[in-house]
Amino acid sequence: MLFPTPVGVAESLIQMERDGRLWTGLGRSMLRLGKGYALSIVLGVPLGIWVARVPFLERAVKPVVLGLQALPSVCWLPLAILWFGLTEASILFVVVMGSLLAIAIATEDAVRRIEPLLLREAGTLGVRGLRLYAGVLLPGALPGILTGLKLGWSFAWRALMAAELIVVSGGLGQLLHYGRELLDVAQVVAVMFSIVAVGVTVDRVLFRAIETRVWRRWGLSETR
Amino acid sequence: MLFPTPVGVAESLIQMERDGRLWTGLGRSMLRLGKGYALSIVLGVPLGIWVARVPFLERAVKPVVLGLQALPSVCWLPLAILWFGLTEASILFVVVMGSLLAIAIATEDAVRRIEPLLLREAGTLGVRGLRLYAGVLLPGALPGILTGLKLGWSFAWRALMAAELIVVSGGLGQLLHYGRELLDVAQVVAVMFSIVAVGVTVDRVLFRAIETRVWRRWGLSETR
Amino acid sequence: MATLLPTRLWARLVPRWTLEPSRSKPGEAKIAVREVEHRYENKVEALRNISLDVHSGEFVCLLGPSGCGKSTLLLALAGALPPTCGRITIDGKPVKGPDPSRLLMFQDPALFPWMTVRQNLVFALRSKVRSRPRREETAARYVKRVHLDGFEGALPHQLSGGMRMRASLARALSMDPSVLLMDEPFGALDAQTKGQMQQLLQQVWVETRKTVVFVTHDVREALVLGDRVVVMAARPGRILKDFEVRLPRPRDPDDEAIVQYSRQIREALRSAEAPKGHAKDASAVPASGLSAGAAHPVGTGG
Amino acid sequence: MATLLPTRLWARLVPRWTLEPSRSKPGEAKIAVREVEHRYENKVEALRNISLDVHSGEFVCLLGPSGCGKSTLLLALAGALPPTCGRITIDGKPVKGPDPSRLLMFQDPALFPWMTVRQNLVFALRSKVRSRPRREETAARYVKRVHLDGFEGALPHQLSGGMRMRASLARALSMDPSVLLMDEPFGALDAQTKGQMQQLLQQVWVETRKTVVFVTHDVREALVLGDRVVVMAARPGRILKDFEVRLPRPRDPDDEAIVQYSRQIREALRSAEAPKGHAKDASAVPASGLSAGAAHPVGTGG
Amino acid sequence: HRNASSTAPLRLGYLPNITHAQALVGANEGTFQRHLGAVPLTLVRFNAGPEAMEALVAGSLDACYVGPSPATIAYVRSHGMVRVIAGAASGGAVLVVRSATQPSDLRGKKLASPQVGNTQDVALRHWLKAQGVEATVLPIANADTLSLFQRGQIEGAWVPEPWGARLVREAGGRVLVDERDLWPGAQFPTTVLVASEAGLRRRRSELLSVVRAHLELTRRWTDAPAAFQTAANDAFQKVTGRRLSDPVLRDAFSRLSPTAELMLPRMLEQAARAVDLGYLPRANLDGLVDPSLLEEVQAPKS
Ligand SMILES: Nc1ncnc2c1ncn2[C@@H]1O[C@H](COP(=O)(O)OP(=O)(O)OP(=O)(O)O)[C@@H](O)[C@H]1O
Ligand SMILES: Nc1ncnc2c1ncn2[C@@H]1O[C@H](COP(=O)(O)OP(=O)(O)OP(=O)(O)O)[C@@H](O)[C@H]1O
Ligand SMILES: [Mg+2]
Ligand SMILES: [Mg+2]
Repeated sequence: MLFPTPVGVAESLIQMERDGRLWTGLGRSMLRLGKGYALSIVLGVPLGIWVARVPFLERAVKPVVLGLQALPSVCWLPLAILWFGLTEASILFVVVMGSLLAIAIATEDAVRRIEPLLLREAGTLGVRGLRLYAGVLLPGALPGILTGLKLGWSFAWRALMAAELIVVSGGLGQLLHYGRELLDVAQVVAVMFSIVAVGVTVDRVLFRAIETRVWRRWGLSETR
Repeated sequence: MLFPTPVGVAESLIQMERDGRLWTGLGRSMLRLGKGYALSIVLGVPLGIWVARVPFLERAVKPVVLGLQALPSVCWLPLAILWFGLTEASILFVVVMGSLLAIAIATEDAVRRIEPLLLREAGTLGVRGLRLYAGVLLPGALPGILTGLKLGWSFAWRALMAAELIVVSGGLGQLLHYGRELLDVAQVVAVMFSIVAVGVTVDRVLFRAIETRVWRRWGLSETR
Repeated sequence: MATLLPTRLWARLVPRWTLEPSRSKPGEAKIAVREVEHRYENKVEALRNISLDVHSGEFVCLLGPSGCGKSTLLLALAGALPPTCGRITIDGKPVKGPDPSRLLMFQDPALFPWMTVRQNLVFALRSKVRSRPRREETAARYVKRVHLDGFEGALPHQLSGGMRMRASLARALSMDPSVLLMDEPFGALDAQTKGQMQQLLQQVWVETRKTVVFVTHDVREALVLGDRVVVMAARPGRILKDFEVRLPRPRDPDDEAIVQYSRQIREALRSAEAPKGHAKDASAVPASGLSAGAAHPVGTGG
Repeated sequence: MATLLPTRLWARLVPRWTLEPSRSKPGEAKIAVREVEHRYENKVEALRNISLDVHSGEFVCLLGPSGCGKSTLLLALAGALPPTCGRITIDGKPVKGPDPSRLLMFQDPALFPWMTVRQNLVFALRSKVRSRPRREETAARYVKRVHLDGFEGALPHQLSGGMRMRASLARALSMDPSVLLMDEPFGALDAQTKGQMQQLLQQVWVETRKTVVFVTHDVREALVLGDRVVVMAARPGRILKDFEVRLPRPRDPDDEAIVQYSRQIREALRSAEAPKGHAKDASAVPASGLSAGAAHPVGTGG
Repeated sequence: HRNASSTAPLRLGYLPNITHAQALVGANEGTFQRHLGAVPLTLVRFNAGPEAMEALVAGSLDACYVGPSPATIAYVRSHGMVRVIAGAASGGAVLVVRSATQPSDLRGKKLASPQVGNTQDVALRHWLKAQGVEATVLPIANADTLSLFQRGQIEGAWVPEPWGARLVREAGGRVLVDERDLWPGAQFPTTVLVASEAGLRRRRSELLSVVRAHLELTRRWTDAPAAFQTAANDAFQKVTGRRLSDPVLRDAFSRLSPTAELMLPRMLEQAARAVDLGYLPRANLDGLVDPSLLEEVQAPKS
């Protein structure tokens, strides 16, 4: 078996940092993730709110969403490739399918959990239409939506890595793949470390910070 | 673009059912999943309990576990292939890495949440050693462990599908891959349906049933 | 003449006071309730044959034991619940659906937790006041009116229960509704805070002279706040008595007159419950301070 | 002679009873507490100079206001907390760490929620009784002793609070500890259940004659249950009085003698608090039924 | 880009294999671009035929060098969205094994083919079936095949050149089957040039230029094989970063011959095999080949 030495891994990391492969790969992956994730949020949050508010959508859309959520998002890849070829669009599609549903489900749940008193109050105060959605439903559901965003992020990240390993076209996944092809176990482990670093940073630093702020502002106990 | 027709998908499904590809693939996938998942439970639950009970392990092991959890499990595949080749072992390894950590983390959390009163009571009653682990810690943490097992299952399932798509060697992932390679969009969608069916069955039927039983026995409210 | 003398002194001079039934007033009523009945799906007859006139600028308290339909009537006035029978008009127009001109307030202040006190007011005002500076100015004015100045920037969860209730009151008042409907707004406050809120509400009402319908099951609260006290009874929910409270403001719950009045009202309530024998489902209703058998009536402002 | 007559009659014959201080008994004490002091890390002097002898088969009640160190002393006896100073021996051996021979019971029954009543007993007995049939038999016996027969198969969450407490008591008794330490075990029960539990405990104790140290701040409870009532005071935690209760069992909390005794104890407690002026941090301690100023002493068994 | 067809680049795909020698050389030396003139050209490399066909069907490619099996599968699955417009190469596929000396030695062994449904995969599975040998066929990328073969994890592989030659030279394999021996006249299509149906409709003139370039390259190969081999190796090095050693190069080209002929009957035979293997439904292949471009270009200029 090929085992990596700590020195080898460090050297490989430095090497990839020096010749820019690490940053190119990282940039490419993060760009894809950013696009796909942003799209998921833009589609998923309104979808979740609508499903929660429109009884017809709940009956028609929710079972589909729940069913598709049971599908590992990487399973969308073959279909995406048939549709879009081995292109950026296929990867994006998989990333979106990975996180969109989780975000929509969490949002729907969060909207349903909004204190009914607040909704009634909004009604008596004459808050309707866009103001109701943007001023009451969205902020009211925000703590729950954040949980969904976190979950969605982790799914999107997983989907991206799987897709990049299969559709080898730039990104950290490709670096990983090439490491394997070249039997370069040090590079494989070095890239894995980079992936862990990204994951931990986003999860512990970015999301933790946002969550803490929201929970404090919303006056929720921080026991989680 | 290639679009599947409902009739085409149904025909493909019937075809695969008839010639046994569906059952062989399903059987192969479930066998792998079963092995990997069982291994994850056998390793993850004790690991979680130990980490929760031994301060040294908490300091030494927990950060590693939390960090690795941020690594999409499919990223283990290149390393696994370098170690075990394109074999069953590689797939199993990825499945285990996918669910082991989630199970261990949930178990640790669940053990920490055990009512301290019960632990003190166990202490005064002279319950120690194996009896403490098997008779108090494990059942006391069981509801939380179940949540972890569910999460672990979903990670294992996702990891398996990704691995089967990359290492094409039997299983539903292979059927999906072949569907794509042969540009057979009906087969791709038919296999996706089968995957959804498995996911929904295990999640909604199997886990729901176990959870309901445990929650009822443990006298916990079923508001989740 | 009575109102010229200080209440306490008057009470001493005339030892036995009795409340008088309300007399119908001239002019068209602001709120007119005509033969309203309401049955819930589960066949509970929450209201039977309710008719009530509330005139502009009146402060009417609905008083009654638990389950007598006070909340049901208030929801009907607010348009949140269409009664199964009868007609409700406000300013001559039939009530259909909720409307910001008829604000409903509950025990729970229902402030938006992610907005500061000021933002809560400003947000509500958005549908009423177009210009932003005027909104800010209005909000500041009403925050001051409920003595919350200095807490404009506080989030609801940083305030005490009483302060939250005051913020909610400020928000309701700032919307300048023509009718204010309040359902036991002080029911969840401790005795001291409750007393302060009653004083504040009196003061604000004297300044603004809104039409208020105020639900309570605290007899003294009703007497301290109301121009009229409408006493209701349960099973079926109906109006028992309609008293006029002619006492000068500000009133004190410990005034001799109020103490005597409350005795009279409690007797009325008791007599309504005692003789009728059909309290079959009495055990299903939580024991109330107003029920005949209770040793210590709760309805004494504490 | 007194004990030959029924208590009630005796109380009527001799209108004024007084409790007498405990006399030291011959023989070696089962539990010997010698000049024990305890300070928590935050410098609170929870116990100062405590010396106490408990003889085998005695039922000693520790009584005192909140914060007087009752729980601290009990934890020290259980070995769950090593006191900063002094010595505690049980059967002559110094107490070191918890041991199933000294069982500690709390308000919370601490039953394992996933086990039935029977399984809870059997599980605890596993470390004591080797043979499985004997375990089952012992468990059944103790379940019966606390009148829970028929509920062996019930899960804790299917039982009422009193029944849970009885199951917990059965489990403790089945372990046959040489000392039973109970920290306000009935503090969370409603008045009626509490009374039943006191009767049950009396009955069980008469049958088994365990050495019991029982903490409470309910004066009547202490008098109904204890052979001795050790009265403690707070700041610093210390023993004030050590009374002997010579009344026949079963005792009733409404016995004239107990009512009189409780008055006497309450006076003792009051005199301990009143003259001393250093109640600076009194407000930090939750008001207790035993504190001098309370209008209605809570310590009347309900 | 529909109306701006003059400026939209023509997208041509190929695989970096020696079997795609015309594409390698043409791409490297700008032959295609020269024939296209002002029309920009985008060259896209794929790892395997099915991928390229996916791109063609998804509309991100206009023409492509590919094996006949993927082309046929794409034609059937997409209901006529691709057409074969010219032949490119014949031969150049071998089964290389580690130790087997006869087909029956492969029973139960693991064999690799480049990808499910590609030309070599169909050939291998058909051959195995015809020989009555049951073996496991794993679709493995050619690069992985080499390393797995070296490590002994697979017994053999049916691969296109130069992989066959590399397995022999670099991994010590033996050629068990040269596919040319299985076809009459040692001729069978290995590489063809396909175009998308949409491309044929909208960009016929540019595709004609591509065919012209293709024919020029084919002629060069036929006329001066040695020089063309070197040119191909230069291109191969540019694409993969690695130069084939001379023996490997010679070996690889020795089994490969250039041809622009369409060989429709052979392609139909290959399609029949794919149907037999369950890769394809039985379908009408009448429109698979579109010889019109070839005819137009080859027609004697008038
Ligand atoms: N949504 C409902 N569905 C069915 N019955 C209801 C509903 N709301 C109230 N009721 C019943 O209608 C009757 C009147 O209820 P209502 O809430 O108006 O009483 P209330 O006077 O406000 O009582 P409380 O003082 O307890 O608030 C009660 O018997 C109650 O049980
Ligand atoms: N873990 C601790 N750390 C610091 N101080 C403590 C701790 N536990 C108790 N104390 C303090 O020690 C004193 C005695 O506490 P203890 O719990 O023994 O009183 P208690 O008589 O049992 O009171 P209660 O009737 O309220 O249970 C109190 O002043 C209390 O605040
Ligand atoms: Mg109400
Ligand atoms: Mg205590």
